[in-house]
Amino acid sequence: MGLVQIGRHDKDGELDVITTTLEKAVNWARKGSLWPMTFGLACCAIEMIAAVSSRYDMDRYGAGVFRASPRQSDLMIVAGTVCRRMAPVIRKIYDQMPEPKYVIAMGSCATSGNIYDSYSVVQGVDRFVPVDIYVPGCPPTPEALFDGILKLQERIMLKRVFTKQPDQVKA
Amino acid sequence: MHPIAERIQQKFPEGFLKAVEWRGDLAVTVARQSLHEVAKCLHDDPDMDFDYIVHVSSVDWPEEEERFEVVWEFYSIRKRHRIRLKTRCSESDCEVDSLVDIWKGADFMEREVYDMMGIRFRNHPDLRRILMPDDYNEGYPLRKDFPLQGKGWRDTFEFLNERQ
Amino acid sequence: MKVGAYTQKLLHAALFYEIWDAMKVTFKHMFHRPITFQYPREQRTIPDAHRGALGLLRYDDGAERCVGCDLCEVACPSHCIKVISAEDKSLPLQRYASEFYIDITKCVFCGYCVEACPVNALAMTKLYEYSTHDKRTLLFDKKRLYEIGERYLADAKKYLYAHNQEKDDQDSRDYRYFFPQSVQKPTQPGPPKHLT
Amino acid sequence: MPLEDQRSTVYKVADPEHPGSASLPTLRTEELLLNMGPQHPATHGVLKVILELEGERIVKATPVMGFLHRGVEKLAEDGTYHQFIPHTDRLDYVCAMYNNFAYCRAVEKLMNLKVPERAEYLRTIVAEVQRIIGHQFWLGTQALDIGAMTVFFYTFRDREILLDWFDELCGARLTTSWYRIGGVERDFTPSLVGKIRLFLDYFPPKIDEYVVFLEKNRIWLSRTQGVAVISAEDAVNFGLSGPTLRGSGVDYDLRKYESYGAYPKCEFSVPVGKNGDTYDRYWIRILEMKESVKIIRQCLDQIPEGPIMADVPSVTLPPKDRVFTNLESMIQQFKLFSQGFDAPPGEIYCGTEAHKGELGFYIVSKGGGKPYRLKIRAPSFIHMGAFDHMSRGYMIADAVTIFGTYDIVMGECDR
Amino acid sequence: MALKPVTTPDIEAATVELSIDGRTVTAKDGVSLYDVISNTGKIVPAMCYHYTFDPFGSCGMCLVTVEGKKAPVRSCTAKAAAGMVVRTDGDDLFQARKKAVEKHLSVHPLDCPVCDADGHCELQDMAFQHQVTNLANAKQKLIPEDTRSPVLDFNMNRCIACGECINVCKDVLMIDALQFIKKGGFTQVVAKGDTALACEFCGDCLAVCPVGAITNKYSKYLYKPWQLRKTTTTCNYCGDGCQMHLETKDNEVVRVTSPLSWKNKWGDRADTATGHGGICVRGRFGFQYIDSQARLRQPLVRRDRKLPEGKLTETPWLEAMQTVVDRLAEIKAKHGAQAIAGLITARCTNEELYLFQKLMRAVIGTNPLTAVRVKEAIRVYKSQVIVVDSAQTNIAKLASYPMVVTPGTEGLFVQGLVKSVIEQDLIDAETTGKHPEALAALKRAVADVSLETIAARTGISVELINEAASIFAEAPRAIILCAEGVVRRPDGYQNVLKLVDLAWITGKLGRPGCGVNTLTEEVNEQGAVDMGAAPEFLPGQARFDDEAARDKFAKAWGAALPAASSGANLMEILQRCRSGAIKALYVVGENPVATLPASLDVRTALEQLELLICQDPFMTETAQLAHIVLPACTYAEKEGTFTNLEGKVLRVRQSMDPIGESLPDWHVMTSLASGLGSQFEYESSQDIQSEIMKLLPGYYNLGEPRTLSPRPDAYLSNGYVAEVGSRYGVVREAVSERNDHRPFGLVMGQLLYHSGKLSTQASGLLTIAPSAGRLHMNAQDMERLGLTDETRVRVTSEQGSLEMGVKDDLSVMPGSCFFPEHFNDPPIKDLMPVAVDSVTGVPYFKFAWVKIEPVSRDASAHATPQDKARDKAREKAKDKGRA
Repeated sequence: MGLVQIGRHDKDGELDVITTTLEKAVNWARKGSLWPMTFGLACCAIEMIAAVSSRYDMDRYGAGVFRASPRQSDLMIVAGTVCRRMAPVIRKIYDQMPEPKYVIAMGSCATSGNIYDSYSVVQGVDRFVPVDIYVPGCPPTPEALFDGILKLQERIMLKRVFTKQPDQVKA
Repeated sequence: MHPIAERIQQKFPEGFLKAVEWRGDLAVTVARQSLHEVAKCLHDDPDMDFDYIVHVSSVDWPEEEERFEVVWEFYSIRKRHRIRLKTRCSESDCEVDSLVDIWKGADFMEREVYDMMGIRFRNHPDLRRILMPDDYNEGYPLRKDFPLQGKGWRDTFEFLNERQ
Repeated sequence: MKVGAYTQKLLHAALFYEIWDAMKVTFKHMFHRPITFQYPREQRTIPDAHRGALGLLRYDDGAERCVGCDLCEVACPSHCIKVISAEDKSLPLQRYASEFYIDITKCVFCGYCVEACPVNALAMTKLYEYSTHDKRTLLFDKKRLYEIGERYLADAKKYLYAHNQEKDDQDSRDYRYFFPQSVQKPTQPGPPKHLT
Repeated sequence: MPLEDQRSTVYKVADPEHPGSASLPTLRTEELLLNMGPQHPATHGVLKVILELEGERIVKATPVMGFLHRGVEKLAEDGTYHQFIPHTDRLDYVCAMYNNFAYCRAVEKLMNLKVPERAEYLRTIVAEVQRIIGHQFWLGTQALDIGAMTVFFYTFRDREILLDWFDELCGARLTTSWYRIGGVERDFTPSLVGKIRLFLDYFPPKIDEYVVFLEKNRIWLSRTQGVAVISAEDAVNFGLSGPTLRGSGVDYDLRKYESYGAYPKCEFSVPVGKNGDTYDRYWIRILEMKESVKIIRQCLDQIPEGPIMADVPSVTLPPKDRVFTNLESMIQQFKLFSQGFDAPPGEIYCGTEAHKGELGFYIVSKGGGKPYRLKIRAPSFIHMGAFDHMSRGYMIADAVTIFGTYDIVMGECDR
Repeated sequence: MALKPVTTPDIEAATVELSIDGRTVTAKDGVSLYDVISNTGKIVPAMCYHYTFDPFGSCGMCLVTVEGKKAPVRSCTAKAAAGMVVRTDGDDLFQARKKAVEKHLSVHPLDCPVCDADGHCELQDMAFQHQVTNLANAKQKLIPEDTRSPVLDFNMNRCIACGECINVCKDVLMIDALQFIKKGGFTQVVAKGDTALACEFCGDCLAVCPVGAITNKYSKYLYKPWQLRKTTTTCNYCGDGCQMHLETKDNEVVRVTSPLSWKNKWGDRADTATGHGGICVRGRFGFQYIDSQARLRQPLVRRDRKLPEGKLTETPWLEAMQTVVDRLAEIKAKHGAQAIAGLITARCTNEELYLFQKLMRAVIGTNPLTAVRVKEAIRVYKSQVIVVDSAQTNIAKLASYPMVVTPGTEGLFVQGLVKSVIEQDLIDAETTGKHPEALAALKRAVADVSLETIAARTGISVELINEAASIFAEAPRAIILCAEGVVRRPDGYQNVLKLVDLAWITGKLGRPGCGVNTLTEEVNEQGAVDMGAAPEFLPGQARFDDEAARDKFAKAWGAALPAASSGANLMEILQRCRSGAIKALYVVGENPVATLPASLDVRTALEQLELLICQDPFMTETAQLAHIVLPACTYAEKEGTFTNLEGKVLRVRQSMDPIGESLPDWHVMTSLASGLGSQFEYESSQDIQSEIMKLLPGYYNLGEPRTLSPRPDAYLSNGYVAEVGSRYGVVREAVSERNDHRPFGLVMGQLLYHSGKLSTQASGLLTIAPSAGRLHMNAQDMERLGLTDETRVRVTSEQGSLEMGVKDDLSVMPGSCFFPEHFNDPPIKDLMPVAVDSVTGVPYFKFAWVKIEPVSRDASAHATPQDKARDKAREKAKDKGRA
């Protein structure tokens, strides 16, 4: 075991303090209509499905409309083990998503490869896709996922809209 | 000896190598050459009637000369008995007969054995990698000499550079 | 087929009978209490046995329970624990964990480490709301683990009771293990209870 | 035949009765190659299928798997027997308890371990609860895929009750790791028993509720009846198992054939279909849920008092309170966690009837604390082997039904 | 002391038959029953048994039933007798053994979690195997830990009183430093006399301890056995090439273990069959240098040596290599290949030595050099031992004939032996008969030698010389192990030849089991010679001027070899450096600045160079002068082979990743060669190995000793007759003569706890034998001069004088003093006169006559605290380096 391995595109250390009223409004609109991609990979996907089902109802955060097409969604919840064979697919989907787009690495596997320290598992989705929020858990309960979404919304409120993000990966 | 093993020995005196019964499981090892005919007999002989294929697997014994052991497990739904059929092959000549023509279910299972252990199956209709990509070139992951963490494939993302 | 049956089928088809049939069930639900719970405002009561984030515990007198035996490290199926133990120079027989890391991003929350711990120094808590944008905060070090342990002490104890790791009675709570018996401590009030 | 050669079929426009037509140029019609997945909402994870279409009809379907290949069998060789239990949770993640069960049974067979009777009952109860969850999940998602969305909400509502119950039992909703080699981790508390009894009363009417949405639903009927038909002979030859096989009329159920756990002490029937189509399998699953309720109820009535872990010091862990006070138990604890138990050399196969089919573990031991080779006979993987056979001649839209009919979970399929 | 009968079964006893579990077994009468049973492949559990010494019978586990005896007997102490019917299995025995385990457990503390042996503990295994559960409450011993020894901690709470540590120390190593003592109602193991442990610190007691009662201080609490990755490799401290296990955790060496361990009691003993399997203090406790902070982690390049900005700066490998290549090429172009020289240490593997000489010869076109050194002998516990030395060494204590000679007269003593053999007519007629004229010449040569003179000068009586000679001549097998004491003295080469003479006339030359052996200091000196990393040899010990061999290698390497006469040894290299003939020097692992005395002007010689490349794991004194410093790996980080002094090729295995950016030497040399335009296509050391195998067929004969048959014929034919006369003719006077002004013989030599410069980087060995910079003297002498441990002395030789502390040392004889050569603080080497052997060109500088006088009290009062503070600071720095 090493220390936490920071992936290539870990977003950290950015300065996002300046907010204006207009920015707030735009951000508010953005955070209130996060449309996630259906992107279940493994176990976490089951909890993600549970999160949209009747008991938890993710729609309450404006994030319940799961879109099957990357062109219509802003949030990719990477839920499950990212195998190397799947990596190009994920990247391709990410590239197709319109800006602004957000990525949640849900669960241990997407964060760091988890227990699967084997020949075929990518040790964290942040190696090839920038990640905004890491949700720990194996799998995280739907509440934990909501916590992640709320944290993401908080972060969206802090984003700068009219200046370029320094860390934005050019697609 | 188990009656099934006895029967196989009677029918294939050269092909039969040994039979082991442990924890109630019968395992019969046969010579590689007579594998297919023994399997055919297991399937067709009404006394055996092994119509159900349970799994195909392989074991790697790197210290031994005949390094790979291919394992088939069959079940008879009507007679409710089980048998494990095994055969050995060496690394230089790791090819055994495919049993897809007898049990269609062996198709994917044998492909998996090929993918994971590199054992080829003669007369298999579509012997390609199944779990690893077709262009995977690091070797066969389940061999004992293959490192658990692989040989670097999992951390190479050449597609990241393609677009830029 | 009889004419009556045939007409009935035709009628059903024309009137979308099966849809009304199903709608009946749906309508009934209008009078049920809604089952959705409002997450940030309402919290689900999390059962005592829940396997959440890990924390390190102390004895009641504030001493660290962990003796750095590395058993959690070997029990962990995902190798996410790292214990570096050292000798306490003032008490030569006391081994303690000078550093303790849990890479929670690799944790599978199986609870084996708790099961393995011979002093019940580790316990799982009900903490699950620690999503973050900075992956590094998910490497729990010794300080953070003790913080969690202190903050969620009640949860942790309940977890230990629920999973039969510790008995929920006064007698068991009184136990105090010294690993090993420290002989250099002059003020030690005799061997612990279970040894006498 | 390599894939490239199969992509196009050459049709000769030649009439044998018309002399001279042989010299006409051949007309070539390309078949449409459709990649379905790996990111597709109905593929239940990450499965890719290359469909060869002639118009709307599937001529050939080639499943491409391995997008979730995690190297579990290799990882098993790296850890002790005990450490593999969390891996089994994540094989078929919808139904972790049953995987635990199958694995622990296999290791117990290897170690020749007898599980106490109470533990057998507990295991059976929880396994059947898991079967209900599995079938509910299947029903919800299959209906969703086919277009009946309401059922999804209903099944998931009821599923949550059971998941909460699991959470209370072992601390996790999905990845349970509750079974142990030689028993179970934790006994039922009175509250758990009360909750499950309440559920047993609550649940059967709910099954009827689900059925109301589907049994007369014309869309459901037309999309399931006569779709994905496989004959009994073929099904056996392909090695299918579980409801997928029983739908074709073969009553192969290891709970009856090689009875284990507390099943021999319970009365239940194994529903068997006739036509071998998706509709029959749907009914089998519905009926199995009802049977499960029956089994759980019987078990709860019969369950004896007693220990929940076998007491074999060389294999099973000591009770934790003994570890604190007793040197021998501490030694046992340290030996078992650091080196694992010493398995005898040999090999075993042990199959268990999970809700998808026969989940088997083939373990080769060379002695020592780690499996030398561990092979998982995953029903999903074997069912995918029949996908091509079963989908030929159906429409593209049916492909979704055919995935669904197996109740495929990629974690188990790719391992 | 021989090993036990199991391993050396040729004891004389009648063969008897007995039945074990229904099987009839033959055994020697009177052999331990346990051994008989274990020879049949059955393992009876036992905790106090070890294969190296006689059974002790304290654990009570090895119970078996013998027919006719009512109670089970302990098989280890029972003797095999004819007609015994023995049963080793059964429930009753299981229960009886279980009781025995329970007995041990009942007084064992509950401290598995903090015990280092946890997971490698025999008591644990036994308790687990016998399924002991639910014992009555344990009693606690509550004994404080004994931490007085610098390396070992004794925790007697955990002791099961098996006595293995005491037995191995007494019977096998014959040091006898431990004993049982009854204190506080419990039997405990303590150092002799209940004092701090003072022994050779080999740590074999630690290795055999079946529980965690003896702990290694350097790795205490740092590990649990299951975390360690164990690599079997070869120790690189000396030419014995002991096998050892390097155990690493997270790329850090945690401890070193040997095949001698309780775990190896049963089963295959192949790896311990020839020796007892232990290792010495250097191997076991001297590993810290491998991952020390002082290791070089990056290549360093100095742009300009003279100017203040000419500091060594960290440079990436690529750039550093480019610089090396460019400048070497430049020098080669300007001054020719002979302007480049190379110097390699024999601590490198065979592959690297081979590659080095190939690089120098085939790519650069010059001839390399290895510093061949020899070192003192280790323990030999076989038959009678004659030890000739000027000090009471550890071997001398064990020898039956310890002969302490006046320093500097070891050669003379050998001469006396030859004379005595001839005088007593102990000559082996068979072998000498073949060469009558040689014998006659020898006889003539020694005719003038008088035993009385020798006796007077060496301080050993004529009778003793005669007795020693007769013992040597009459022994059926005799091995001469000569080491630094002989070789590194003036006339060392002649002395070795005299030893050969001695062996020859007594018929020991070329006979199996006999021979002359030199014990080397660096692990791979034999390999260095075999690989041709010496100016006069090509690989396979082919003479460099042998045309056939030259052709063969030139063809294999695809390059022309330099002229036959172009080789240079160390002294010549230095000479040529000074004269400017050599412009560039490539030094691999050697440190001439610190190892050679200042009078040789190594520093000035090296400062003349245009390019000095130093490749070393550490920043040595030489490296500080270098233009380019390349970080090399230690043996723990690379693959390869060593050849020990028996000629056995031993594997070295990589046990950890290289520290920092350091690279294995072969890797550096390969890229250097490629940079210089040669295609060396080696991807691993295996590739080099296969090339060596191609060129030297059979070299890697699966580690079998290479049969080396000395040929007396060849030795005697080449002008022997002419040469021998001069050898014995005049006993040359020592370089500096003893006189009243300088009455003390100062000897510089090795400590048991150190080896060369390398071990001074190992904090463990420094704790045992710190660099105090003190002169070792006999207590008598010290008393006579009025010296105490506190005082400082001035040591004056012809070359100069130095001030240093003193220390009493029982092993030093009156009239001599000793200084460990590992430390150069104060620079004691500068006191030594240097003599260069005329034949081999090897410098001798390890002996001098000196005057010792106490420094005045004021000065010492001044110096001592300062000195102490400095030592302390250094210790601290070393410790920090370790952390």
